[in-house]
This record gives sequence, structure tokens and C-alpha cells, in this order.
Amino acid sequence: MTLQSEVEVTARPRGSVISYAARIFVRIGVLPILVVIALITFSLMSDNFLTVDNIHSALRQNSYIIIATLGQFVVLLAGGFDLSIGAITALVSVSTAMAMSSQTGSPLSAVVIGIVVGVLVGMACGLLNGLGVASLNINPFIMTLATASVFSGLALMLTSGVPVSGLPMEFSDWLGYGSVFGIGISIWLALLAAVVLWVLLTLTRPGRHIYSVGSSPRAARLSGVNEFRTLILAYVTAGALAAVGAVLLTARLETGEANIGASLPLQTIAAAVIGGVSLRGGAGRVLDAVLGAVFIGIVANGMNLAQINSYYQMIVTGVVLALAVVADRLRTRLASAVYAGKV
Amino acid sequence: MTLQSEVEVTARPRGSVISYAARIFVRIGVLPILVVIALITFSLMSDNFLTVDNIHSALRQNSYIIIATLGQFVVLLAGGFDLSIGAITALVSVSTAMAMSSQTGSPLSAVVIGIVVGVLVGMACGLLNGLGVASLNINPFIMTLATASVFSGLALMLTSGVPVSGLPMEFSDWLGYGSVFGIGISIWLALLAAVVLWVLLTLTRPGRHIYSVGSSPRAARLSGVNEFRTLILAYVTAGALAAVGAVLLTARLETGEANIGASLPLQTIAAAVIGGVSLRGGAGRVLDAVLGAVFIGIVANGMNLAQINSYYQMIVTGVVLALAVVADRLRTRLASAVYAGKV
Amino acid sequence: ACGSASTTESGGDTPASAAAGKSWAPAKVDIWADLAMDSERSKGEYTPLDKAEKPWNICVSVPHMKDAYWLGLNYGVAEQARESGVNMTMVEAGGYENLDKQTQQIEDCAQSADALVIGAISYDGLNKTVDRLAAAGKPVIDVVNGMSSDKVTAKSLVSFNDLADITAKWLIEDSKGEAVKVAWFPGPSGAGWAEAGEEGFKAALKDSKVEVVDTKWGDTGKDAQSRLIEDVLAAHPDIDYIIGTAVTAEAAGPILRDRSLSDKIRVAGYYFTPGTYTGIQRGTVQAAPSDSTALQGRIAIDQAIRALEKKEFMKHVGPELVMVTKDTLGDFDVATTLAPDGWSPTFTVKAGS
Amino acid sequence: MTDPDHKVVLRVRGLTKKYPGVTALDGVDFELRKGEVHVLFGENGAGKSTLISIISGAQHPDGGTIEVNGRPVHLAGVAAARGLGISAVFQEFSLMPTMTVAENLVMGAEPGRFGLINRRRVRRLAQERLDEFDFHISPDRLVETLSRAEQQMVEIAKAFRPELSVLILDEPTASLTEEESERLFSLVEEARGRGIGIVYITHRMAEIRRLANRVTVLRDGKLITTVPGGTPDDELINLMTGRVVEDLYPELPEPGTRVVLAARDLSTFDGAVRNATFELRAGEIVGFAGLMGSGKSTAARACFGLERVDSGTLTIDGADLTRARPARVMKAGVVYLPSDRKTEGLLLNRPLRETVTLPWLHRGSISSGPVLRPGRESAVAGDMLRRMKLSPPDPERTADSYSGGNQQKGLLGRALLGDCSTYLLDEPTVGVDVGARVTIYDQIVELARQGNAVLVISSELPEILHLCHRVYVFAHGTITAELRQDDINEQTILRHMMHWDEPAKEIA
Ligand SMILES: Nc1ncnc2c1ncn2[C@@H]1O[C@H](COP(=O)(O)OP(=O)(O)OP(=O)(O)O)[C@@H](O)[C@H]1O
Ligand SMILES: Nc1ncnc2c1ncn2[C@@H]1O[C@H](COP(=O)(O)OP(=O)(O)OP(=O)(O)O)[C@@H](O)[C@H]1O
Ligand SMILES: [Mg+2]
Ligand SMILES: [Mg+2]
Repeated sequence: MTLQSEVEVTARPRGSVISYAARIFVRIGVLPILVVIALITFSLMSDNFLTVDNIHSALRQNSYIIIATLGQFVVLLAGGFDLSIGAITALVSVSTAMAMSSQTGSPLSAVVIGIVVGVLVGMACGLLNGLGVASLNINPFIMTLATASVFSGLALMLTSGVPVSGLPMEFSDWLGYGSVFGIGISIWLALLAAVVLWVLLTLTRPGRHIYSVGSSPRAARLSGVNEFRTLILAYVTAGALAAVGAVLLTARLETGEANIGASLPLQTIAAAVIGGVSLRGGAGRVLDAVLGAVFIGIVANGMNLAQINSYYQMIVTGVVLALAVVADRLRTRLASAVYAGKV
Repeated sequence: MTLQSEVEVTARPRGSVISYAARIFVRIGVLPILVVIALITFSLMSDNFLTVDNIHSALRQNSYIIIATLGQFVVLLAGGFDLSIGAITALVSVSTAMAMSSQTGSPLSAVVIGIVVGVLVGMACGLLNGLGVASLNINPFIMTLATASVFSGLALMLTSGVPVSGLPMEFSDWLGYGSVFGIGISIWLALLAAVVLWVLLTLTRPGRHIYSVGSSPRAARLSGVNEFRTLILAYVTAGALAAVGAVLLTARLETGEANIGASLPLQTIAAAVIGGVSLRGGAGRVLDAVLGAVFIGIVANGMNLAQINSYYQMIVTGVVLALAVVADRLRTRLASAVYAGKV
Repeated sequence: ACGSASTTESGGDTPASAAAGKSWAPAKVDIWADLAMDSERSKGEYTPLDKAEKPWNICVSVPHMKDAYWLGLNYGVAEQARESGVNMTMVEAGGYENLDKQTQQIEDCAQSADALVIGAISYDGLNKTVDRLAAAGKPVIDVVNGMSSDKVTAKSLVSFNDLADITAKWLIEDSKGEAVKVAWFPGPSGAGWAEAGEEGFKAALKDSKVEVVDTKWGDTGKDAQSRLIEDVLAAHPDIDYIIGTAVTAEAAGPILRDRSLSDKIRVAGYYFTPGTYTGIQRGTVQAAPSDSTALQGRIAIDQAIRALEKKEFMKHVGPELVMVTKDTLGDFDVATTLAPDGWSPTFTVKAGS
Repeated sequence: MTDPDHKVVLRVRGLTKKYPGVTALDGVDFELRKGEVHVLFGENGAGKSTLISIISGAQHPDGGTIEVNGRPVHLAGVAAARGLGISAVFQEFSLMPTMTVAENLVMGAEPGRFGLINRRRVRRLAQERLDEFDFHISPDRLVETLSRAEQQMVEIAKAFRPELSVLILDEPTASLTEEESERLFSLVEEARGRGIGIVYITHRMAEIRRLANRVTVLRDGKLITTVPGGTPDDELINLMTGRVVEDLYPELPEPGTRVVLAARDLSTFDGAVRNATFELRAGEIVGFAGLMGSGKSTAARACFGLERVDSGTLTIDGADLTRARPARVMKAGVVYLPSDRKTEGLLLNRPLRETVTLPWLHRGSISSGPVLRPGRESAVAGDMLRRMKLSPPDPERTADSYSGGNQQKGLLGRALLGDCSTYLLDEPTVGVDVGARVTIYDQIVELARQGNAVLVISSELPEILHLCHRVYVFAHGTITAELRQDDINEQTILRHMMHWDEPAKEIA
């Protein structure tokens, strides 16, 4: 046996620069390459693009999307969908802001209370989604579409559609625009969220259960996995991550808004899928989901800087989305060609 | 062997009114019952609700949604998704209107040319979706999300966001508001679309192939079904149906608008799923999809008539959506009880 | 009359011809004493600078470019930029639900812009962004929608509150003080301008005999407004007026015609679009106030240039509102408000072109 | 083609197929004559399924040529192969779960004109096809409600098309009992009589003896040799594994007496099992025998919390666990090996390691607290793979890239990893090659010897006969007999399976 080594033997003689490149491509995936292509293209189109400042600001702008994408990612892994992630963002934004602005104590305590309230609200929303999916057995697409409507309605009802202002300056200065070691706090937080999630998913038992439930719910149940608890965990995690993103966004906007996040559900799913996450559940890596979100963010930022007409932007966005997935298909093809010793 | 017939033997003695009701429920499904409940509830809440006029107008308002739902339904059956159905609606609306208003001949010829152009555009959009999914093997969620962005961009580019007016009066009078035997033409058209689709799906070979590809692409392929052609058929049909809906809507609005249909993708999916269509493909009936769309339409109309505050409307809509699916779960449970002879 | 295809219908006054040159100045404006909307107001005239000293880079951010209203603004800012010889870039966020996107776009834009003109999605939500721009020394002009920040350099806007107010006043007058029933469609719930409209409309009707029998919030897509109108007609077959967004007024036409209610129910929008313009010409819409959207854009660009060049400028102005009805249609210069026929949105203007 | 009596219908030369890390086929030559049953024989993972999937147009080779009736062909897909009269029963079924049996039977070749389907004819055709197999199932049932064995029958019925020249059967009897197998054999013989060339893959020696005209042996993707059908078993096995296999079934230990699991009057909600009373004892191997659909699987599944229990009780070590969830039952020391590995066993798109360790993640050997220890986990999985002789023994390959028999070995190995006290094994050796079976039987007996209770549910009578201390026979959802020691023989079991006291057939 050890067929593996056999393949290597047959493949080696054909080694060349191209085959080497193909191997790298197969190994690291298509996203890093796409990101590099995007960086080069846009830096040719605009002088302001490839500057430390701009890249930093693009990352900071997108940090809440990255965090929300991580939330979506967890749910997708578990074989679900979260269409309510935008509505959760809105509801959390509103409730954080209301909690904060109703505090009369020190700014610090107001900020802390606001954040705690926001995250709790996000988790409660996730819990509701999880209960619907796991115990009432409602299709996640419909369940989260339904709760999205409910959460948005609640957010509007709480505020009557008027933004909630009067947040402590510190909140925005610190979380929205603050930096540590020259890098925005929100970027640090996104990084932290990614690392924590990575640890959860790859190194812990509940994380493994999420993968297994997403891959085959019946097989997981038969292996003694508590499907109910696992799904709840996935949705609550998503809710909590959406909440963290919402808090960052609120800090950036300095108001609680009921009218944000509408494009998040589809955008986060797109980011995750571009990152190679399977919509059928059970497959995907944290890093790829993050890269997917970053890639979409960079494309948007680059097109803005290159002053592309916004109608064209829509068209370009669509084409890029499709191409990214096609490129990943190519990679899979190339992979089998490489293994078959043809490259 | 043949446990089924054996079961019937054991089950018969338990016959009673309740068991009879349960059987009917299991047979006809949950939607007719939900529709009746909705009708009763809203007629109690508003005197104007249960009038021939209102029901007729509600159906007419929703006819384009029903037709779009049929399109979504076909794609769902084939195991796909069509998130671009709203963008197709917009693009068709715009192109129909532009084609029509650029005609200088008789109104009739202008109307005919406009409709033909619209349907062709819709089919072209569907074809593009189909090619992406079937030959480039792009995940339908991403493919149609991408084309949605492209189609919207095109529609906006064509019109700069300004409604296209100058349509022949006859177009609107006839297709938008005309009646035959006292029933709106658009309702007849929705009916016709449903019947044609039913024939296609249940009586023809390509129709059954759509079910088979949705049920298990691998099995279909191994049975010698041409997956490529089948998927193309499904997406093109969806595009054509969306186009018909768009033409009706355009006739009703009397202008071509790039700014419509944004809520259609999720709304049609929700309608289909409430109608018991599986998001995993391969299962669902035309009538149920239609009823799903009608139900959602009636609930919206009823809440408007009952003057429910629009924030509450959002919440109620969400709750109703979830409940409808839960009710269907109950039916499935009851069904297994009935088959097991327990009811 | 701005649909590219509508020339067959609207005949006579095509606004395109009137658009050229600087025929708009001087414009009649309201001038506020300071940035607050409730500060003292006086009447005045506005005349722009002739040419900018430098080809400044001005970035314009708007909520979206999906309808003719914002196209009118686009027309105003683009023409003014061209006439003044400055560079202009416009970004649009794709809809009122995309506040986050707008802040991103503004930040992206600000990297190369000397001044910004912002049509804000949210009244409060951009304050932090404005603070930062102000700190960076970039003038910020608040156009059309309004922001609460006190860091904005100048405002070129009227309030939707006022627009709704004069629409309501027209309604009271038009109904001759009788007890009439009106259905009111302010726009999308949660959108700042729609909430302002709601406030102004209800406040103005407070002591009148007009009864608002139903308020229906909804997206300004024409399909959405159509459905709302039909549902309201089913619930209240006896209403006398349909008042709401311009889209509502446009959508009401065919529906009322179909039900032969065109003569019984009168229709007004509370802002102005090509559709309401055609509607007034055809008699399917009775009234709509113009906020002179294009002028607001022109003034905003001029204010930005003045601020950059440290010249004197009015801190807070807005074109005088004009109620357009069949009677006043003749005197109304549509180029103050709408983009001319065949105008395609201009996302960049290069100085000297 | 020199000998007219031995007309070759299908010939492949130098067929090669590579997968990541594996050469599934390596320059294989193979020929099939008219009117012969040509058995493909080889260990799990030898490349049998890969070969036939290429012949049937389901996959494309990386190299080599295919000739049909002497003419080189390019098989673009299954439809193309079918056009040449090639039809296959795949190891992994090709059925549409949400469609009816009738529709599945005709899919791809529906009767009717102008694209319209004649639904009455579809039903009639399907019924005829089912009758031909003496297969009692309503053509209107949805495939997803069928048991694996029933699906297998539908799959077989589907492949027997009217205009055939090559019929391919990949382990068609894997889940079937004697009864149905027998029926299949006579149909295969009949087909052979009509001059159809048949490629037959099986791991059961009896079937080779019964049917084979020639046997081609594959090992590691390479052609070893082709021998006549009469070749003795020992020699075939030697060719296949490269070593000699002695007795297939090991000596049974003395049975224990302590009752571990006891079911009393168990009935399931769907009526598939009614009033079943049985018990499993420590140190004893119990068999469940029964025809297809007799409820033998359902009874075990009910014990494991996978079926809705209507009435009756279940106790494990004295504790009442009726209606407990699988997780709870597992805590009580019970493990269940599902019969349908694809839908209930494997995490198909994950590395096989994750399937293997999933139930045992809480064990100290794999995790400390909730934190996993990846190194340990890999070691545990890798050890098991090597012990079960999986090929290739690489736990990081995804589960779906393993051959059917290797998947089965992986799942069984996982069940044996658990250190449990009660083992419910549903069709444990489906698709496993002869060489590996010896190891598996040894391990099962070893389990009993160590004092565990073992339940073997099997459609394969020899397993029941040679491996069990005690046997419950199922028919129509009830237990019709409990046999022990000398009563365990073919005639008795078959008699109770058919349940001759009752007019069973008449209901159909
Ligand atoms: N989709 C796949 N991806 C990767 N490797 C595969 C795939 N399918 C099969 N293989 C590999 O090809 C080899 C041959 O597999 P094949 O299924 O032909 O074996 P088989 O002889 O049919 O075995 P079994 O008796 O277990 O069914 C195996 O090593 C298997 O791991
Ligand atoms: N979801 C279902 N709907 C209807 N009938 C079902 C369903 N699941 C199982 N059955 C039927 O219940 C009966 C018992 O099945 P079970 O799997 O226990 O039989 P078995 O003796 O193990 O036979 P097999 O050899 O098929 O595995 C079968 O007739 C099967 O078709
Ligand atoms: Mg095989
Ligand atoms: Mg079984």
C-alpha cells in the first residue's frame, strides 16, 4: 500500500515551475490568490488604495462584517442558515444604545452595561432561532427569515424608527475608533473572535459536534451527539458574534439604529461560500470564511477608491462573486489533476 | 410483507369523527386550513375584508407574486435557489417598458413586442443562471445572488433609476386591470401558469426529470437523466415565469421600474416552503406553492385592512411564517400516526 | 416627464432646454440663522460663485441612486461642479438600509476629497464620521436629508417636515375646511425623512377638520405602495384624499382610474418627482411641493467651494418650497428640481471637461 | 472474436483511474463474453466498483480504452452507456428518495410519446417488473420510506431493462436474505441464457460457486488473473489476498447467563415491530434473523432509541430505558452499528477520523475536559484503521473516498473501539471481503468471550448459523421463534422466517 508515495513518485518527474505553482494553488486555496489579484488591480487603478492607511481603514470598516460572517459560518457549518443576522444586528444596536443612554452613572459603567445587554440580546435572539430549528424542527431558512421579521419589527417598535443617540463619547472613541499598537480595536476584536472560534471548532468537543451535526445529523445522533444542544450552541454563538459586530458598528455610528444590517444575511453567506464553506453543512475553515469577508470588503473598497460608477459596481460585484466560486472549482479540478500526476 | 395493507386493517376499527378529521387534514395538508383560519380571523377584524371586491383585489395584487412563486418553485424542485427572481422582475419591467414605449406603431403591436421582449429577457436571465449552475457548477445560491446584482445593475443602468413611462394605455387597461368573466386577467394568467406548470411537472418527461435531479442529482445522472438540460430547463422556466409576473406588474404600475421586486426572492421562497416544498429539492406540489403565496398575500392584505400598525405587522408576519411550518410538522406527525393506524 | 421615453406624452415643456447656463441664479431661498432647524428664518436670494479658484475634489455621498428624486440631486451637483470647474465624485449606498455602507463609502471617498457633500441616511448615525472629517479639516455640507451633528460646515436643505407641512396646508385649503378623510403614506418606517414627514403632516392637521383615517408605512417601491393603496381603498372605500410619498401619488393613478374613483379621490405627493410632474400635467395628481432638489445640490457644491476657499457662505439655506398644482405648473421651472430628459447619472465630473 | 461462441461484448484495455493518493485502477484489461457471468473478485478497495462505474459511463478513466461489440467507444455518461445496452446496479444506490418506486424504475426511459408520460403505463410497467422479481412492494411507495434491503431490490429491478447486452451487478445481494437472493439468481441465469453478458461483484463464495463462468481477480487496482468459475474457494481467496485463509468462523465460547438487555412486549409506533420480547446476556452472541422487512432491524433500533416506541418496556442492566435517547442508551454501555452506513453512519464529507472518534470523544484517551487532544485522536483512529485493515489506512481521507467495504470496516471498527458492554450490530459485514471477515468474526467472538452482550442482526444465514449462541426469528414484525444450540439450523430458521403457520403471501 502507501499509495500516496507512489503518486508522488509518478508526479515528481514532471516537476516544473508551473506544476509547482499549481501545487501551491491547490494547497492554499483560491482566496489568498484572489485577494492578491484584487490588491494589485486596485492599486493600479487608484494611488490611494495600497496605502497602510487605506488597508487599515478598509479592515476596520469591515471588521463587524467579518465578525458577523464568523457567526453565519458557525450556523452554516451546523447545516443551518441565519437570515436573521442582520435583524439581530439592528436589534442589538438599538438595545445596546438604549441601555447605554439610559445609564446615568460613569461612562465606563454605561458602556459595560450596554455591551452586556447587547450581547445578551444577541444570544437570546440566537437562542430563539436555535429553539425553532432544534426543537420545533422548523427549516432554518424559514425560521430565521421569520425571526428576522420579528427582530426588525421589535427594533423599530423600540425606537419608533428614530435613531437612539446620547451614547457616551467614550464608547465610540474607544470601540469605534480606538487603536492598540496602531491597529484598530475592532480589528483586534475580529481577530480575537476568529481565534476563539477556531479553538472552539477545532479543539473542543462541542465544536466537533457542530461539524458532525452539519455533516450528517442522523449519523451524529447515532453517535450519541446531542443534536439539540449542538444546534442551540451554534445559533447562540452566531447570535453572540452578531451582537459583538453590532456593538462595534454602533460604536462607529455613535447611535443605535433600527435600520442597519439589511444586506448582512446574504453578504455573510456569500463571504462564507466564497471562502469554500459548504451550504450543505459540515465543511469549512474559519480562516477561509474570514478571507471571504475580507475579499468582498476589499473589492468594495477598491471600487470606491477607483471611483467606479455605482451601477457598474453592482455588475462587477456580481461577476466577481461568480468568478471566485468558479476559481475554486478550477482549484478542485486542478487538485485531482495534480494527484493524478498530470501536472 | 405489505405491511401497509395490514396496517389499514388494524386502523379501520378506530374510525371516528376525530380520526376522520385527522385523515382529511393529513390528506389535504395544512395550508387550506390556514387559509380558512386567516379568512375567518381577518373577517372578524375588519368588515371590509371578506368582500368579493377585496378578495378579488387581493388576488389580483398578488397574481404576479404567485407567478414568481411558481418560478421559484420550479427551481427549488430542481434542488436550486433563485435569488435573482426580484432582479429579473426589475430588468424585465424596464425592458418591456422601454421596448413598448419606443414603438411608434399601433398600441397592440407595441404591447405584443413589449411582452415578447420582456419574456425573452427573462428567459435569457434564467439561461444565464442555468448555465452558471449547470455547466460551471456554481452553487445556485451564489450564482443567483451574483446575477441578481448584475441584473439590478443593468436595470438601473438602462433607466438611471427613472421610471420608464409612456406605455400605451391599452397595456395597463388590459393586462393590469382588465377582466374576463368578472375576474381579473392577471388572475387568469396566474391560473394558466399554474396549470401549464402542473402539466409540465407531472405529465411530461422533462418535468419528472426536474423532480429527479432535485431529489438526487447523482441518482438522476446514474439513471441517464441529462442533468444539464434539466437544470437549464428549470432556470429558464423560472426566468420566463418571473418575466410574465413582471409584465403584469408593469401593466399595473403603468411604468417600467428598476426599483421593484427586492423582497421577491425571500418572499417566494417563504411561500413555497410554507406550501410544503422542500428546500432540499425533489418534493413539492404546484397547488401548494400557489396556496403558500396566496396565504402570505391574504395575511398581508388582512393586516392592512385590520389596520395593524406596521411594526406589529412585521412581528405577526414572522410568527405566522413560523407557525405555518410548525403546523405542517404536526401534519407529518399525524400522518405517521394515521399510517401506523393510531388515529 | 423624465422617463427617457416619455416625450410622446408630455409634449410642450421639456425641461432640458431650460437647464443650460446659470439661469437658476439668483434663486429664492430660506435662510436660517444657524444650523438648527428651528432657528430664525428669513427670505433671501442665493447666487453662486462664478468659478472655483482651484479644481477641488468634492465627494458627494447619497443614500441611493435608484429613483428620480436623487437623480435630480445628481443633476444639480454634477452641473454645478462642471460650471464651477471642480472635480466631483458621487457614491451611493444602495438604499436607506445601508447606513454602514454609507459610512464606509464616505471614509473611502474622504481619502482623496477636499470636501464632502452628504445626503445622510441617518439623522444621527453619521455624526461620528462628520466629527472625524471636521477634525481632518474637510468641510462637510449636509444636503437634502439633514444630520444632527454641529460639526457640519453648512446645510443646503429644506425639511421634509416643512414639505409635509405645506402639503397638509394645501390639503386644508383644497378641502375648503370641510371634514374630509385622508389616507396618509409617509414612506418607509424608520427612515428619517419619512418620520419627519409624518411629524410635519400630523402637526399641521392637528386643529383642522381633516381626519387621517389610516397611516400606512411602506417601502417606496411602486409595487409596495400600490398594494398599500389598494388595501386602504378596501378598508376605507370612502376616503377623499390620498396623500403620501411621490411614489404613492404616482401609483394611485392607474388604481383610481380602474375603480373609477379618479374624480372622487384627490391625490397629492409630499415631494416632487417626474412621475408627480406628469401626474399634475395629466390631472391624476393634484399637487406636490417641490423642494428644488437640483438647486439644493447646486447650492451644496457652491457652499463647499466657498468653504474651501474661505469665502463667505450661508451656513444654512434651502430653496423656498414651491407648491406645484395644475394652476402653478406654468410658472414652475422644472429644472430647479428634476434632471432633464435623458439625463444619465453622472458619478464623476472632471474639472475642465 | 475468433471463436463465435465466445463473442466478446465488452473489452477494456489498460484502464487506469487515479484518485488523490490512490491508484484505484492500474492498467486493467478485462473482457466480457456474451452469455457469461463474469465475477469480479477482490479485497475491499481493490478497484472493482471503480472498474464497473467506468464501464457503465458513471466515471471517466484517466487512461485506457473501452470496446463494445468490437467497436471502441467513448462513454460520455450513463445515458450513453445505456444506449449501448449497458445497465448497472451500483453499490451505492442510484435512487431518487422523494419519488415513488414506480418512477424510479422507469426514470431515464419513461414510456410515453412526445415527452408526455403515460402514467398508467409507468405504473403497470413497474408492477410487472416488481412481479417478475416476486417482490411485494407497492409501486406507489416513496423510496425514502424503504429499508436498505427494499431499496436494493428496487435498484436491481431498475437495472433489468428489456433491451440489455451488458448487465452489471455490484454486490446486489449485500443486504438481501436467501429468499430474495435466490430469486435474483434465477433471473441472472435467465438473462445469461438470453445471451446477456453479466459482470457480477460479490464477496460471497457461495454465489461465485453458483453463478460464475469466469472470475477475474483484482488486487490493489491491478489485474491478477482470470480463472474459470470452477476454481476452488481456497485458491480464489489465495489469489485475492495473497495468503491462505483458514476457517471463516471461529470457535464460540461458552455463553453467559446474566441478562444485560431485556425487551418486554416491545411495539413500535409504526407497527414494524409488535410485542417483541427478547433479551441479551453477557458473554453471549444473539442473532436476529428474518426476511426483508420483518422488523429485525427495527427491534434493535427501538432499543437504541431510534424508533418511536408505542408500548412495552426496555431495561438495560435493570434500568428502565424505554424511549431514552441514543445518547442516554450509549451511556448505559450500548453501541449500535447501523445497517445503512451512508445515511446513518458516516460523516461523508469529513475525514474518516472524525466519524471514528465521534462517539468516543469524551473518553480520556481522546480529550481532557471538553478540549480535544488531536495527537491522541489521530493515533486512536489510525490504530483502529490498521487493525481493521482498511486500505488505505489514512484517517485524514474523507469518508466518502473509501470503498464501500472499507467504509463498513471503519464503522464496525468504530463500534468495537468503544469499550462498551452491549453491541448491537446490524448487518456488520455487508460488503466486507472474505479475508477481512475472518478478522471481524474473531473480534466479535472475542467480545463475547470478554463478557459482553452481542447482538448480530443479519440477512446472511451462515452468519446466523455459525456465529450465534441463540437466535430470534422475526416474521411480519413479531418474533416467531427463539432457537438455541442444535435448533439453530437452516431448515428451522427458514421455516420460522416464512412463518408457515400463517397465510403470509395471500395479503399481497
Ligand atoms: N471518490 C473517491 N475519491 C477518492 N478515492 C476513491 C474514491 N472512490 C474510490 N476511491 C478509492 O479507489 C479505490 C478503489 O475503490 P473501489 O470502490 O473501486 O473498491 P472496491 O473494489 O469496489 O471495494 P469494495 O469491495 O469495498 O466495494 C479505493 O482505494 C478507494 O479508496
Ligand atoms: N419510514 C418508513 N415508512 C414506512 N415503512 C417503513 C419505514 N421505515 C421502515 N419501514 C418498514 O418497516 C418494516 C421493518 O423494517 P426493518 O428495517 O426493521 O426490517 P428488517 O427486517 O431489518 O429488513 P431489512 O432486511 O430490510 O433490513 C419494513 O417493511 C420497512 O419497509
Ligand atoms: Mg465496491
Ligand atoms: Mg435491516
